[in-house]
Amino acid sequence: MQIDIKYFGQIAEVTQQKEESLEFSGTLVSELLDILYNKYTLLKDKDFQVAQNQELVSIEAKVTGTEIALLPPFAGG
Amino acid sequence: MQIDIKYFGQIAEVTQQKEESLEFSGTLVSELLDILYNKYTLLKDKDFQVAQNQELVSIEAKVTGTEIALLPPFAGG
Amino acid sequence: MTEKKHKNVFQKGAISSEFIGNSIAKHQTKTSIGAHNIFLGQVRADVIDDKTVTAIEYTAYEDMANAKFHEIREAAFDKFELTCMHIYHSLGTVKAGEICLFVFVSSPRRKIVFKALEYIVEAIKADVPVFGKEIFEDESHQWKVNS
Amino acid sequence: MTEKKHKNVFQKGAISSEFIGNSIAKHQTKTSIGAHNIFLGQVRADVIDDKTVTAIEYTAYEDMANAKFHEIREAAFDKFELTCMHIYHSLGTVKAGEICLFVFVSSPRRKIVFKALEYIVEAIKADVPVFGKEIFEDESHQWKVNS
Repeated sequence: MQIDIKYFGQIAEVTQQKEESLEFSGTLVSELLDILYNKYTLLKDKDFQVAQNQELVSIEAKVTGTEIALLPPFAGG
Repeated sequence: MQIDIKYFGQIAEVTQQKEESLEFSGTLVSELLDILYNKYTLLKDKDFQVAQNQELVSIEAKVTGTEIALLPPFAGG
Repeated sequence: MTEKKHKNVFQKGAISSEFIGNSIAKHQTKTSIGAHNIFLGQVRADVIDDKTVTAIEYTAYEDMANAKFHEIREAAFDKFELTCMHIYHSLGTVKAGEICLFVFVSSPRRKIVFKALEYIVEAIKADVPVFGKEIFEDESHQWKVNS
Repeated sequence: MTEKKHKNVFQKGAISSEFIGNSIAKHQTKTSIGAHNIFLGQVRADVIDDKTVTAIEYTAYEDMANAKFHEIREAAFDKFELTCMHIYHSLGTVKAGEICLFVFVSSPRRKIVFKALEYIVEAIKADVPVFGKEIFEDESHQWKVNS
């Protein structure tokens, strides 16, 4: 399936883009991350959480095909 | 000795003046209050604290001759 | 007799929103500040026995009150790591909906301002000799008591 | 894809003291209010390895952030007896000394506003996907992390 991935803050610095679409044939968020780690080698050093459909999910969650976002530490306020 | 007494808020309503000087020959705040209760009969029904020289004192305190104030409940803010 | 030697916290009448805005603006040169916390007391149009409060008329034992405000300020600076602190209280008539108390604390860190502000406001309510006459529409009144 | 359906909390650039003053003024018609509590987050000119922060550049996952702000607002109204609540956060560049977060709660009673404001500010810091790039004088940067 086609997955839209958004990158923010220091994660977008690593990926050098704010979003992209990827063709994904796996099941879990962790598998999607493996693809991204492979593509962006610096990503492994970064601290981030994953949101799916605007809710934080664990890497064991299933990818449902909705929007995925990689969120670095929050710094609001 | 000559005592300056200040009245505030609803206490000043009862005494109908904001301050006065009284000749006082006693020792304790409670004795001074007895004089005032005698002079202002409605004062007994009122809730107030006594400050001497701008500090709250008990009615068992000695009158030192500095300023006495009768303070109704505080309502700041 | 104690000399009036402390900063005067009292303002005649209501505290305006422009005054508060200006006070905030003045802190923008203090770049070690990370968090401000502001308390505003506003006069409520309480309904008591079918009559509505239209204003509070504030009086105070001013010298003692300013001394108490000073004590509260010193204690708060001792207890909390504050960059600055400002307190203003109205005297005279403040209409319902208008502001009668403005307390403003600033610190590098947010957790401190929350604790400090509550401490200061509670101390003001408990310890400062300010008196409030609640005026009703029909010009009758009752005396306010802090709870 | 979730539709953008929540109130937009974000403002471009710093939050001005005039804006805050006006916001306070608008509450003077709400005469059931007795207490306001305002939190302001201000950008600190922190010195890190001899370099001074001159500004923070804020970005956010805006749709999710507005949804989170909405959740925080609903939870606060459930927990606390509030008359009103307003939250504004900056996006883009906010210079040191300028204000990037404005949270405003009002209630008939003061004890409630203290609890509510702290609850809301802590929830914003913890749960809202906002990102801050601290810009130094030499145009280098580091990424801010809430503590």
